[in-house]
Amino acid sequence: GVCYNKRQFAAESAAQKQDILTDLCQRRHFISGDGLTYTSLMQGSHTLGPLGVEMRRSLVSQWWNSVILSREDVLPIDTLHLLPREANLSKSLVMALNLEHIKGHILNQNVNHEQLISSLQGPAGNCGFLRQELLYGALMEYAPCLELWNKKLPFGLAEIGKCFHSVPAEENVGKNPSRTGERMVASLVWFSSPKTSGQWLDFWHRQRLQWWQKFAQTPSDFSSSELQDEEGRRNTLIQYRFPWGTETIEILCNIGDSVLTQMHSGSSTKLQARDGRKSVIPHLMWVSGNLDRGLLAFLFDALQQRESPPIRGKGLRREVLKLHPTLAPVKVAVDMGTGPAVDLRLVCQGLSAELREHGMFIWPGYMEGTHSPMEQLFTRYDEMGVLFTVLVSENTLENGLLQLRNRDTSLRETVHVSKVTDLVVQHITAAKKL
Amino acid sequence: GVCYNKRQFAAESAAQKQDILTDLCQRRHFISGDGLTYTSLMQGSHTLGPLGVEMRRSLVSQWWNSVILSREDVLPIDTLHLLPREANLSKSLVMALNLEHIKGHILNQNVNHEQLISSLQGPAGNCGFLRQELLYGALMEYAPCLELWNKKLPFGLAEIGKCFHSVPAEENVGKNPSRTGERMVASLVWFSSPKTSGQWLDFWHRQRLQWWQKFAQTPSDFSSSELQDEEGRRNTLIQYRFPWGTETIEILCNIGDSVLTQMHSGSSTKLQARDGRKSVIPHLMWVSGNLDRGLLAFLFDALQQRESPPIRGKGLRREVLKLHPTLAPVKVAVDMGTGPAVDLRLVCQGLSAELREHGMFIWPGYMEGTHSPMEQLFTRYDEMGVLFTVLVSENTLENGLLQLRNRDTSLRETVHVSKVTDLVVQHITAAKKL
Amino acid sequence: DTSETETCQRRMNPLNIQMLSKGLHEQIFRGKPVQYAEEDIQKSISHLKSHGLWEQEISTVPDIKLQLPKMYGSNIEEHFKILAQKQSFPYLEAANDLLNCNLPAMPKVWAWQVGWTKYTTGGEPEPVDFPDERALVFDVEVCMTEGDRPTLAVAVSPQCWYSWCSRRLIEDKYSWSNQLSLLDLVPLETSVNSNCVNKNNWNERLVVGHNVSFDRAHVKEQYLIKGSKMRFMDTMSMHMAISGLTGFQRSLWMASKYGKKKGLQEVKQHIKKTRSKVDGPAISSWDWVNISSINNLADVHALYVGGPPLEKEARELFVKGSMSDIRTEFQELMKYCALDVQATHEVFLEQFPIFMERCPHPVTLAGMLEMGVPYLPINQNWEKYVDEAQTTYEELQKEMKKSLMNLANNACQLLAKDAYKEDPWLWDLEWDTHEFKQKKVKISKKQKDLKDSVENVGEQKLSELNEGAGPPTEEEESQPLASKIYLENLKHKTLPLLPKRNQHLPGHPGWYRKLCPKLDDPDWVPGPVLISLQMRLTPKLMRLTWDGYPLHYAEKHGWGYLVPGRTNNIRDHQDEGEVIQCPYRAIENLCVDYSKNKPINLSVSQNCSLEEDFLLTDDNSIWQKVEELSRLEMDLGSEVPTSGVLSKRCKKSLTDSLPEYHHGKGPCSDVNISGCWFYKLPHKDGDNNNVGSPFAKDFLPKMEDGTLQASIGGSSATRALEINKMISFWRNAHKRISSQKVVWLKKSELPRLITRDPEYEEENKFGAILPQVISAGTITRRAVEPTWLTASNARADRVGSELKAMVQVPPGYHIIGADVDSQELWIAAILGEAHFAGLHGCTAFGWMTLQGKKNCGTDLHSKTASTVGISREHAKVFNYGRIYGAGQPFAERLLMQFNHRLRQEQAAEKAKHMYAMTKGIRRYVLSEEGEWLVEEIGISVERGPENSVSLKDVKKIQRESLKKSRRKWNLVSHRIWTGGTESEMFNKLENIAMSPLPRTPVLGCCISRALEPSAVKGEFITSRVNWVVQSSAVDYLHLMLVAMKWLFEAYEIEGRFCISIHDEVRYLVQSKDRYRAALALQITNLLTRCMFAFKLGMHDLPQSVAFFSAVDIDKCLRKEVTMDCSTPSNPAGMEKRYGIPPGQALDIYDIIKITKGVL
Repeated sequence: GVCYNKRQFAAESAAQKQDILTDLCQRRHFISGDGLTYTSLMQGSHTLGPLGVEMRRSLVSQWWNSVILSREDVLPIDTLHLLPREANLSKSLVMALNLEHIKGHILNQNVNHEQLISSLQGPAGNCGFLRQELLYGALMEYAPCLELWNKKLPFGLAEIGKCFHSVPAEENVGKNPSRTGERMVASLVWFSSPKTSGQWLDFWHRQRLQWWQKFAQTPSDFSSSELQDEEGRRNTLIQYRFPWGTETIEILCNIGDSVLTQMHSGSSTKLQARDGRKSVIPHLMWVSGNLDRGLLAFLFDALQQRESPPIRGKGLRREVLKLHPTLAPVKVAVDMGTGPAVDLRLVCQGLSAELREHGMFIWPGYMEGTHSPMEQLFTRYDEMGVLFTVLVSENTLENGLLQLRNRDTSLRETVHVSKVTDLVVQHITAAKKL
Repeated sequence: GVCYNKRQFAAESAAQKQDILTDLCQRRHFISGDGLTYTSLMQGSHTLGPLGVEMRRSLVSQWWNSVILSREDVLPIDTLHLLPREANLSKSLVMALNLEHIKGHILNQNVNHEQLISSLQGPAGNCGFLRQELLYGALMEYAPCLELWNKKLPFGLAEIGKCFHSVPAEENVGKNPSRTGERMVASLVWFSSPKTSGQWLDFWHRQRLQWWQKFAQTPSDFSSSELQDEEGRRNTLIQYRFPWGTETIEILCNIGDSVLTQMHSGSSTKLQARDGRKSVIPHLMWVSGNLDRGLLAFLFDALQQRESPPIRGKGLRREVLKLHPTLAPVKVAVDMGTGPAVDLRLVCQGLSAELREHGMFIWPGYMEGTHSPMEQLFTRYDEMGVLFTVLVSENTLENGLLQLRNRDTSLRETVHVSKVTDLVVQHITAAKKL
Repeated sequence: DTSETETCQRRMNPLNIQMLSKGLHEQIFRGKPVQYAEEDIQKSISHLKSHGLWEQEISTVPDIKLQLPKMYGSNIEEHFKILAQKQSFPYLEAANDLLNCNLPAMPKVWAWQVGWTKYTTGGEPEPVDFPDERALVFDVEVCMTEGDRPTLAVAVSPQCWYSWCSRRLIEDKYSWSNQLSLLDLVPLETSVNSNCVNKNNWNERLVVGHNVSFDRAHVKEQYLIKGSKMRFMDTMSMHMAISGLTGFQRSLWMASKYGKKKGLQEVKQHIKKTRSKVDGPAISSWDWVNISSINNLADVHALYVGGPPLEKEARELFVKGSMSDIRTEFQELMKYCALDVQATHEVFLEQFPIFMERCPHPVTLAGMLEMGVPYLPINQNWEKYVDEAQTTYEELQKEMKKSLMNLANNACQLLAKDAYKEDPWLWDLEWDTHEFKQKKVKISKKQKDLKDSVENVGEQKLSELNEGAGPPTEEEESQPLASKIYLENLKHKTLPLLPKRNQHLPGHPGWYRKLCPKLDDPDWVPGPVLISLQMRLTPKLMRLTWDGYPLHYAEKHGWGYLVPGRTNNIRDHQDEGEVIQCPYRAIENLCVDYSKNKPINLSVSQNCSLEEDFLLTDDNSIWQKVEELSRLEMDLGSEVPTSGVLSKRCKKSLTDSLPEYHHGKGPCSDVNISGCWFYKLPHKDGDNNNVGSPFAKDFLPKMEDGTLQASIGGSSATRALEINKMISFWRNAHKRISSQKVVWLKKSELPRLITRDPEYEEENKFGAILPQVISAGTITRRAVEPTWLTASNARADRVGSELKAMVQVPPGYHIIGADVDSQELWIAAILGEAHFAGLHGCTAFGWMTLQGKKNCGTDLHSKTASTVGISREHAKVFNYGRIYGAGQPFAERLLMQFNHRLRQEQAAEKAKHMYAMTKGIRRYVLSEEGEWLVEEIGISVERGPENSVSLKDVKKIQRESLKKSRRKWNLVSHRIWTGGTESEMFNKLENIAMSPLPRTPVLGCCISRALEPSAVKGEFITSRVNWVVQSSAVDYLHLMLVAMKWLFEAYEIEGRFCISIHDEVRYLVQSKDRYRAALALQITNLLTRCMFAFKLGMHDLPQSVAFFSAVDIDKCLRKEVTMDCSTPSNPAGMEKRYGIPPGQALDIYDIIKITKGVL
């Protein structure tokens, strides 16, 4: 019979949710590559599949909207991936060395190993280090942007880009040849007068946490906690409760003004900004989020198991990715039933083009050519998190009516072909208000 | 006297245009950093300032729209920056090495220098190489995406991302510590049946050239030419005529199926795709554009010198960046005149928020607090390529009317406060059709 | 040396209880030796022995040497009398001014000008800074729609009338600042422009008003940190003390006066109840109705003054009208306000002498005046808190909605293949769907042509769509897309077939449609957003089970559950019409699964958590519950518990197969569902009540112990319930909290002490809230206020419950305060002891209160716990309940609520046992008539204490006497409790409550006239008994306030009264004086307790209760100085988020060490 027992479900899910999701993400091309484990996922040793890429694009664009576009006082920047040594915070650096150059260097010099290393690192070696964080870039851009901003406080510099980190050798599993993990980082460095920096930290903390929670099915799985770092600074962590434990997805910290003054030592006038009538060196608040982890968090958040009604006594369990409409990579899948293929295709194509014009990623199911049973199709689309499925049938050619299936309810509604686009657009726009 | 002589202007501009633009780009924060030369610009040893970042965002999003969103058969991908050695085409590789790891490696091993180098490169060294192109990633993703695509041809895989390249030592000037240049590359790998691959190259060639020309003031500065490469393949180059000469900004080439079969050697069934009822190994067509160069191209294309009417006998020459409305980073600047500051500010703020809601980057000139003379303001905005300047004055509080200044005509129009957003949105949307 | 002082200081009483140190005793009781009668000692010992408490281990504490301040008078009572007289003298003088005057004539025309205007008889109205007489009657009116700031005010002194108009009333300016500042308020002691902080010469002045705390909250000077000497006399509070009504009486009163519908029902019930009584006087008394009234000015005026009723219509305009309405009606409204002032004066004239007569002790008046000036300092964190709590609340509510929507969405899939018919919960929802409607139109020729053309396009482009095709040619690219043309044509062709109006979600089940807003709704959002926890389908969507059985709702019986296994209504051809078909097989499977997976020890857990009520607000809510129940019960004398028998309807006609494996409240035979019996969920108020929602807070413990659980979408349902719990506090309180009137002080309005403090920061804000406390708001004369006096302490799972901790001191100040340890228990105990043998610790109850130890199991709660076999936490609830007057039925009901698996009989047995052990057994002292009959007829009766006899014997006498004569004999003189640990205490309480003129034993305050035996006869006994202890607790508080004021003044401790919440007092003091203030508080407690003992004829005090166990020195208001007050809206806690470090909790030894015992 159907098992509605809650405890059993919960016990199972704790252990299996992770496997189910990893499997689903690979099967449905959110994530690419084999042998994924939670370590490899957390370390960023994987690439995203097309659905993952599209979903992260939405995430990036939502971040951009909330941090830059909807505010007046944040400027976008884009800085180099290779930095000088002093720019990196951690000790575990990843050097970038020109192979030809290093060859020449090693072969031509008659030095011992220690000397070799120091010369590699030194200015003679001219090597860059892959950036680990986006902070350095923002510090570099501070002075020119301050000028652009007419020296007024507060303002922020935001950047989204790849960062790199060393992976401890023993954890470097999988096929990735490198011991370096990659991740997409979204960073905001906020410059404010020293006396308001605490308030700004609170402000951004609330903003950021709300942002994460906004797209979640279970907002409370996103939470924040405080952490004192080695230098005694109070950091705020935004975390997500993954099945294997809580992981940090974003860090906010107040880093004072020392990093700025150290970096631009000797030229403190360049750093002076206007706070009302006073001239001050600003305090920095730094927000740094790992969007790849965020993506994983939202995938886990969205995963639901739907217990199908028992058919012939057997209850089937199916997975649905109930991604927030804004994040769902595929908004609509367009499929056709049996009938005059050419005509049906034209309708599908037309509808698909119409929907695309609204900037939505559309799944052209009708192009596949093979007719899978309806239920199989829906199972697949549910796993892909496809919000709506449009079903064009022979009937559509007669009366313009088609079926619009909703991922969340699994119900189909009859809609006129002229209303589909509006309905979908309205749905996605309004869902932001929820 | 005023000099309207065109030839003189041309002669002068050939030499000076480059300097003028470099200077302007730095002054108006399109590009960040000192000591820019055309070499350093071409090599990507600079970072972009906020305006440059915003402009490149527009460029990226236009590319994305035209290649992915408006088509049904292109999937987005996003691949790792660090690749194994075999993934890179050129010999001049940039290795990524973990500093701790290399130290340990060098110190612990009792080997000579040759051995050291080979061990660093070998699988034991486990080092990755920074990607130089995006082709390898697409080849890696081919198999899973083919599956996702139900094995149907043709389809494309598109990616935009950073690529890295070695810079010859003698050219490595400026402050960048690394001998590695960075650039934003937009790549499309197109998989089609062998028999249509030639047609597709033509198709994409047409598409791509049109795309570049669409945003240009002088479309004919963008042109294409053909080039035979070392392996005898016919490549098509899309080029721009920079002041110092013609440079390639995008390459299209037909690379057959060999790269694919070499890479996935031994598993050709995984590569088989459906072409109608046949099963084939697809031929590849590869488009790779350098968006950073493209950005520079559009900046040069947009630079115009405007000779102001002579004031007190002296003709002033001013620069205007007549960037295409789609590419202009700042669509609207909102400024206020003298009057009740609090009320004016509220109007400016409201208007700015309204415009932002349409996804436009707005320059909040009213926040600066200092009142510069109007002409100075416009000079600045023209250099920034700001499409429209909104001027809110005391008058606006009375009757809701404000001044809307157009960059291209440098004329001011009186507009009601309720119409501004629509007007601007309409202007930009319509400009895309031009 | 120390041990020597110890021994010479140590004093023990004959019962081995450590008494006050020698030095202290000499100072307070003036060296009078304490003597005990041997008989009393023996009586006590044997009593203690009988309860197993004699020769138990006892503990002592170090003795205390402390030089107390010099006291007045010849004994402690005189001391307090003198203090209070001194303190209240100037105000009494001022009151006398008002009592002995004839008010001047009311002005005919009111001046339209900003600020105060003075009207002298004969003279012109003249603007003044403020009325400067020492006594005023005063009333403020507020235009509610324009924010909570005073609009106009009227005052009258014995000499002149005054009026006040706000700037906002007179100057019709477009925009005003939203923040409330001192300039918006009514000045009563300073001129508008003077810097009020520098004023030093504050005078003792008196303001009289009805509900005067409201008026006070609009007076400028009251917000200054250093308090003025103005005091407020509230005619409403005095009315409560004289003639107040209990909550229940109030509704009865309303019913009898105005025939209010709800009240009337209660009256009917009440009458029915009193009639059904067999014993005792059958006539219920309604006399009290005529000597009391509810609290509003009109009714109070009618009661004390009489005459034509007051006009109150104008009031509406202040509540609903706009400022311009008020401007138009200005003269009228001024007059209305002035008439109120006049009426208040008239009431005061009548009331004050009665009050002084009924509450004769000067401490009462002085205490009430002090209670009337509470002050809560706040800072910028207040706004932060309100913001954060509201955001957290909204976020959580969103989350709850999301999870409910999820459940609804997921349930939709049951529509496929009618699967819902097999769902144990959802089978009875509305599953019908609407078909999509389309117009049927014949295709005209034109359209047919169109269709053809459309098809043509299709033909033409056929080749293009062939698989494996190459790219479009250049020519093709330049043309519009074929598909677009085709689509547009199709739209054009079929659009006319579409009905004009959009159908609402065709294809969705009915219940789902109702949860979704219509598309044309301007606030449309997708999905079933209208769902809420309160809806009837929600428990079903959550698939709730009770002990494994699916929940079901029956119209007649509310929520219950279905138990499968019934056979008599399956395939019953005859009754098919009546039987509701349900998927009983699915339900059977469900239950089988459940019992398979059932954890073994799901049975009764002793530690199952307490019902919310009891944790949230300690004793207060217990009393409310007791009072509620007492309305439904007989009086506390009833021996037979009203057993909650099932309604007969439910029980009869169930002759057929009853489930053997389940017993519960039912089954209800009139619910005829195929294959199932319907049982009701247990209701906290008894089985005749229907459960309206299984999410009521009484079910929270059942959810925690797994009896009630959600069985699908596990996490969303559970999460929704969790969130519901989390937001409950803020949902109820946020309106009250965010509308607290906050007045921010400008830098110039703050004393230098603050602005020069190193911690002072320019951008921080400082201000105050004046809680509108009715200083005697209940018949026990306890203070009443809806927000601060009822606020619970911070709880980790309640949004916004950190409220109290948001009262935070400005730099340079501290809050000191303490809770009176077990105040009510001690008062009750000492009353019993005085009654029994006059020794501290002489009753078992008293001994346990003084000496009982948790770890020996000899404290009160542990003892009850072991007696009944329940947890100590539960026992606490029973103990308080009993002291508040709750009877056995209360205990019975509570027992069943804590453990719903307990059968009625078991619960009754347990309750009976508990009461016999504690309260004891009722026995009857015969009247002279009775004794005569016993003698005369020669009945043998068993005699107990006070010669009492048992109920059985009384009945025997009755029977025998009836045989002799038809005459109705009055056999019983009075009833007593015997044999229990608390019998003596209850005898004393009843003794006081039943006496002709009940007065509190310490300050001699009379009970409200509306509860005097002559007015109510045998009614409202629970309230009356409770009054003895509660009202004495108020005496306790008043004594403390008077003592504290004396010590603050005498020793120049800079500080003021802050707030008193039940048994807790808080003072705002300058940091430099905080330890001296703490010492003062300790001395205050010592003197107050001694005063109690003294008045009860015991000239001594146990050392263990002499001092507060701790005085808290803190920077905010909280239960304990180390409490972090973390809640969902304050996850980081007080220190991290608000920068408030833990305070100090000091006992008397710490304080003496720090202060060296010097004030």
